[in-house]
Amino acid sequence: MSFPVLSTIVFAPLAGALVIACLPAARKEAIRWVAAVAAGVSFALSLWLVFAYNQAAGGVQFVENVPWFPSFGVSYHLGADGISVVMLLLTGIVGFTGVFVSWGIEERVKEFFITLLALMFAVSGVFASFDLLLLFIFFEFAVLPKFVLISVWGSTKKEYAAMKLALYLVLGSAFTLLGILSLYFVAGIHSMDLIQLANHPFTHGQQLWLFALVFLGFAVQVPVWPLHSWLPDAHVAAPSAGSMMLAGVVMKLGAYGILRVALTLFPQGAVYWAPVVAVLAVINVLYAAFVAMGQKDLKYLIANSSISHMGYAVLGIAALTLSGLSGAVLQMFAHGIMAALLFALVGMTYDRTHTRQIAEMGGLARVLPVIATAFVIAGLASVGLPGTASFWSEFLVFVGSFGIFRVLAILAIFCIVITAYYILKAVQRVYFGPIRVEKFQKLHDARWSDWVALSIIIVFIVGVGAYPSLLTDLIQTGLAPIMARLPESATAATAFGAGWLAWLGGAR
Amino acid sequence: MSTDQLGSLLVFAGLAFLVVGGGLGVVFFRNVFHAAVSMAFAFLGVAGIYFSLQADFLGVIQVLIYIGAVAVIIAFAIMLTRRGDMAETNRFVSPGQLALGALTAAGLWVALLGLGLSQWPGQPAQAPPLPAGTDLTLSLGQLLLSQMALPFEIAAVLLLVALVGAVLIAREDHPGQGRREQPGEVGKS
Amino acid sequence: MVNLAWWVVFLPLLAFLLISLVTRPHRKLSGWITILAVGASFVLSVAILLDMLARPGARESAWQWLSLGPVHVELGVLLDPLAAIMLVVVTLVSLLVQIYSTAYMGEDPGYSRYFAFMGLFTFSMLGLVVANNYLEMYVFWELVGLCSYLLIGFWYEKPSAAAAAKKAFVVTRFGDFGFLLAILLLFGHLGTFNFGEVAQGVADGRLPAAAVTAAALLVFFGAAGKSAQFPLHVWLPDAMEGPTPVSALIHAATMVAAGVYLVARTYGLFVSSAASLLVVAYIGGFTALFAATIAIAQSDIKRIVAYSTISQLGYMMMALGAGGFTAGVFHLMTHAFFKALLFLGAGSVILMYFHEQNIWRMGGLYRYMKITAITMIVAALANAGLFPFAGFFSKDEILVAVKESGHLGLYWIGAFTALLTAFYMFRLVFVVFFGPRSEFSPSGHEALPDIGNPRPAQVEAPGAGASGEPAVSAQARAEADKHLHESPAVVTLPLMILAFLSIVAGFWGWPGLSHGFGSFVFFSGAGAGGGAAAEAARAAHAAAGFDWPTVIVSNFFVLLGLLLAWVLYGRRRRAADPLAEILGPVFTVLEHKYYVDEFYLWFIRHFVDGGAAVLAWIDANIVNGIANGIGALLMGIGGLLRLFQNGWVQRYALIFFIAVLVLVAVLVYREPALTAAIVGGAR
Amino acid sequence: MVPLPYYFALSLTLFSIGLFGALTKRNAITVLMSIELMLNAVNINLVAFSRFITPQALLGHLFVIFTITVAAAEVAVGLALVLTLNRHRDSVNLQDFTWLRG
Repeated sequence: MSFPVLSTIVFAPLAGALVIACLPAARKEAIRWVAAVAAGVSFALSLWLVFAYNQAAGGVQFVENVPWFPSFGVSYHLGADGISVVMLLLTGIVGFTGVFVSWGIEERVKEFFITLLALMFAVSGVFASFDLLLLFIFFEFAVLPKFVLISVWGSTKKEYAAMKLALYLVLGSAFTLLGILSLYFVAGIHSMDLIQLANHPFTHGQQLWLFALVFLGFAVQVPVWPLHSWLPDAHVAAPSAGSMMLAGVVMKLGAYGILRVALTLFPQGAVYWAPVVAVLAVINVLYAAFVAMGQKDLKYLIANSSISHMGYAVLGIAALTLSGLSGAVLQMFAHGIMAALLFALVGMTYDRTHTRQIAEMGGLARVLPVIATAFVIAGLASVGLPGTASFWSEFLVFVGSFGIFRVLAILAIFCIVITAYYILKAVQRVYFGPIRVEKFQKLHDARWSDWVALSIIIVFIVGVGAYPSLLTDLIQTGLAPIMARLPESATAATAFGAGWLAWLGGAR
Repeated sequence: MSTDQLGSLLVFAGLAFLVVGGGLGVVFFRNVFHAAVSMAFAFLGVAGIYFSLQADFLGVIQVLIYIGAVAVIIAFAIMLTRRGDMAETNRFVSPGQLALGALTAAGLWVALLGLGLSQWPGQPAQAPPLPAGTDLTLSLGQLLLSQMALPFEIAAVLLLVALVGAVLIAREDHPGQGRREQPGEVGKS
Repeated sequence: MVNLAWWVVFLPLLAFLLISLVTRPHRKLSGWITILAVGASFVLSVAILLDMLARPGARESAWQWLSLGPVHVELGVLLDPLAAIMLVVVTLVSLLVQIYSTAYMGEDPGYSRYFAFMGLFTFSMLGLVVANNYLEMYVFWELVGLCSYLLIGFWYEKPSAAAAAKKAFVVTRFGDFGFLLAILLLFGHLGTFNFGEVAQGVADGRLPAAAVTAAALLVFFGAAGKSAQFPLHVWLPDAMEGPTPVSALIHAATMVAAGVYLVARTYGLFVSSAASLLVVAYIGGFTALFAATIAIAQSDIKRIVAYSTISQLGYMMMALGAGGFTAGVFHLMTHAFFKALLFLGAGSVILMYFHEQNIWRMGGLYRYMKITAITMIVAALANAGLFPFAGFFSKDEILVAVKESGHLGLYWIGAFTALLTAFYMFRLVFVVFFGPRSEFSPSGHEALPDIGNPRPAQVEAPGAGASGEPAVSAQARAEADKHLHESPAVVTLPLMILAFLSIVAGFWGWPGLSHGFGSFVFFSGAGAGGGAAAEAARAAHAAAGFDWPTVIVSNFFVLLGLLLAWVLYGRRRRAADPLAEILGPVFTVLEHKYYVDEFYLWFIRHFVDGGAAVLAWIDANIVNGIANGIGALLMGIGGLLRLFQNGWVQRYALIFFIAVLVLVAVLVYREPALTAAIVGGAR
Repeated sequence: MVPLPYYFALSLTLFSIGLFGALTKRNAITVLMSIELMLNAVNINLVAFSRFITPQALLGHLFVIFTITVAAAEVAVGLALVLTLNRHRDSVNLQDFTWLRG
């Protein structure tokens, strides 16, 4: 087996964390550089993976399969298909820039970077694992560093937010575990391997409730509408690097899980529940957009806008068409880097002005030109302007879902106007206009570490925006097996859906 | 009923009266010292019961240990913790707990009495006569040192441990214990 | 020749990247980079136009941008007479505005940032013009919206500019929402984005009639957003917060014309659904009249011209709606020249007159700014549509097209709007350039409060100006006049070029001219084919020459409007608006722009922000509340259990023995056999 | 020798009295005494059943001996505890010793 790329990508951050553990706490600079190197290795390799992935062959490549619990059929099975490659790239970017954004952290630097790298390790583990239990273990392991990050280095109501996050996510993973175990026993093929399970013919009835169970489990993570109230508190309370990882990558675990587990194993279940998922997605989009508009705190606004954008991804998944699904995956990537950029910028603004209330800030563009320009770019990316990655993802989702859920798609599309309204209102209130508060006159602009983080993300946002097929071809190969297993009547989502569900979903 | 049956009934009644009276005394005497004395009489009654069951060795042990040792220790304890007016020392807890306690005890008594008096198969009406010349103490001693040697040794160890433990606990200066707490301080240590 | 077009489009982008990444600190250099880039684009565009004139016809080249299953997105160039004309117009006006801006933005700290954005804008506009498919046009459509946002909010420190930028972006975005829906609808049915293929599909009837009308109306909805048609016109007057050259380029000549260009480019859709044509015509007509009425009651020089733009765009839409494809496009071209001239002229006045924008603080400036004055008079005449000027030919064509299409109501609305146009144009000219100097003219550079249209009654009292402002003493005014002088050559040169074009451009559309505009730009029926019927109609129309009744009617109305303006303002003695008395309350309604803005603000504050606040409250209290509620509930149960653990040994013993009692009761009374077995089991 | 149920009844009565005392007395020493009564009640039962049902086996007697041993040990430790607590809390009232509460 050639050089174990995936294991390196996954375990590089962990190795970095261990090295940091050995360093004395006083040597802050050394700790930061070790963290940067560890995240850098993972990022560089994930970038290399994008080009090394043989698109013609498609399917799962770079496979590393070592039996772990033979009695249960559980194996340490790492692999990467089109979707995993894109997600690993996302983790690499957000992780690497996350380290640089937290260059200014002063208290308990050593533990901070160990936790951050542990989170990065757990998340990249989820994206690279093709064994159900391994995926779940990484998924569960991710909750721990999140809790620590928020409760120790957090800000407003951090204990409350950390506890709420932990409870919600554990609730979610309880359902997921229930789903995984039941599907393991229902399948009875004595193996947790995703690929084998995918080929196993689950009956129609089984697929219905199994899909619901697994979807519910992962939906808490996405978050889908009724289960979302942990996210705004957690993101606001987390330190900037923490909320970058949270918004940038951790939210995508849920959507990735739905795609990788629920959709791959239970296509008929997906078709049956598609209208319900679509309705939830659109509620997600509109509800969160309106709530975001009513927020006074900049970070709450962005957290809610993240929920709204993830609503698009879920809508894409619910459409079950190739463009819908690839739009969903691209939206996961595009929103990931954009949300990371937005949270990084809010973090930087907060470090300087020590306030996040929109009303208290004004006219920062003259004092913080670099941060203001980056924020305008990020804001326009979140509005989904062409030339940014999110335009293509949202467009593909619209094309995918317009055909199937006509009414819902129109509502979702209308939301681009609302998003434009509240994002630009925030940009105008915070960065433009005269400086209202005297002490904001002399703020120092972005440091070199901020520059590195901002420029990397902006390069990716504009790069993918200008030439999206770099990623969409990858995603397309990743989706091929899933699309193949979707019953051809997938586009006729109403075939299985109950009557009123279809009506609600707006039959073609 | 034959005269000796009547006789043994009378003896049993007397002993029972002694035992129950002593028990009630423990509970109802206001002065804890009087309670201790009535407890001693109860033990005496129990010893009598043993003798009436031809378990003479046990009777002697009962008198020796319970009345001789236990009652005496309790008396010492009472003397050591004596405070002011003795009459008020043996009061009941809050009426709620009192009622509940009484109810439980009575309930238990009623439930088990029904069980006890009911006829269960194989209940001997009359106590089988002991074969002549059976020396209870001898057979007990043999049993103790043969089959039951292990429990016997363990009992010895137990007594030793209890002895040392009691001394350690009751020692005057506890290293690292800090000051005495006033009655008001509940659970603040 | 087609790949020349790639260069035309990407040169300004190169300028943008070069400036923003490299030459940002060097002001002069950045300015010249953009001017050179746009100049080169202009030269190439002229070459393309000449080539197109030589051998007219559509030429297309495309490059695969994104292909994903059924979705194929191309980045392509489509050159046809319409595009060629627009290329030249955009690059020419952009070039002149860039040159003009070197003086206007001379001492502005954001100089290089300004030229970078100008480069980006020109790139997006040219991309929009040459786009060969719906999605590519949508991409550039949004980029143009972005540039307008950046440039309107250029002076981002001014709160009004920042708000105007946001308003412009959100309103046009609202229009883009409709445009995107149209694209999705068309793609859903026809599976392609390409203009040609869509037109072909529509012609072959693969699109059901309802869908055609829906698509057409949605496209028009997008166009209305960008071209500020009623009811989405509110953002354009506020867009005047941006620098004047920005208004000249973006909000007069190019970007706002994009909506009309879009309707022209997708004319196949509109032609095949009569209902949509009707809607376009009547909304266009109404907007023309509506905006003209507002324009006569405005006091800010730039806002008068802005409303005039909305009115002229209404004309173009009316023309396209009435089937006058050539007329609409021709008016688009001529309008670009004289409207840009009007804005640049206004900019020159503002620049030299202490950055004052209220016409009632000016007056009698002719003596100081002869060139600006003359060029603006030419522009006013062209805009009004007097005979030899460009405006006449294009507006006349529109009125003829409207008459031929049988919408007589619209015809008279058009004619009456021509009167209003002449009236407000010359109201501006007379008040600004002729008559006595205003009593409220500024003496220094300090910002003066906006006095709107001072009423004659207010000015009646001697010495007291509107809003109690003391009239400026003659001596102070004389001293201030010494500062007044004509703008530098860099400003007046573009003015003169545009004035020349405003006169000459019209002649190209001379009816009956053999190689006239009509023979070059026309709607060649369904798709590339060019139906025979359309051919015959066009030939007949070209040969007919002038439609004398329309010429007489339109010129009569223009002269009448001019006369009225001269009567009211030519001979005025005080800086006060007599119209306010004549129209009374109607005037104040016009001055407040029919309170449309106030209605929108009220609607947004109540329903949008209000809804958001309610939802935010719901989210914080109910959804969160439930989560916290469950938490509190569990805590409560925990608290209850604690009661049993209060540390009393006897309490524990009591509970213990109650349990024993229950156990015994159950055993003894419910299971006699069991108890017998337990008790009896000793042997 | 009265029949077995009599002994059982006596033992039960003594046990109940002991239980009542243990549950309701405020004074720790009285509680200890009540516990002693309960133990004695059990012993009576053991001896009585052993005498009536298995006169030869003497198991009951053995049990009683061990119970007595344990009881003695228990009293010793119990009283030591009471003394220490009394020294700390200056009272013998069980309700004052509530450190171990939830």
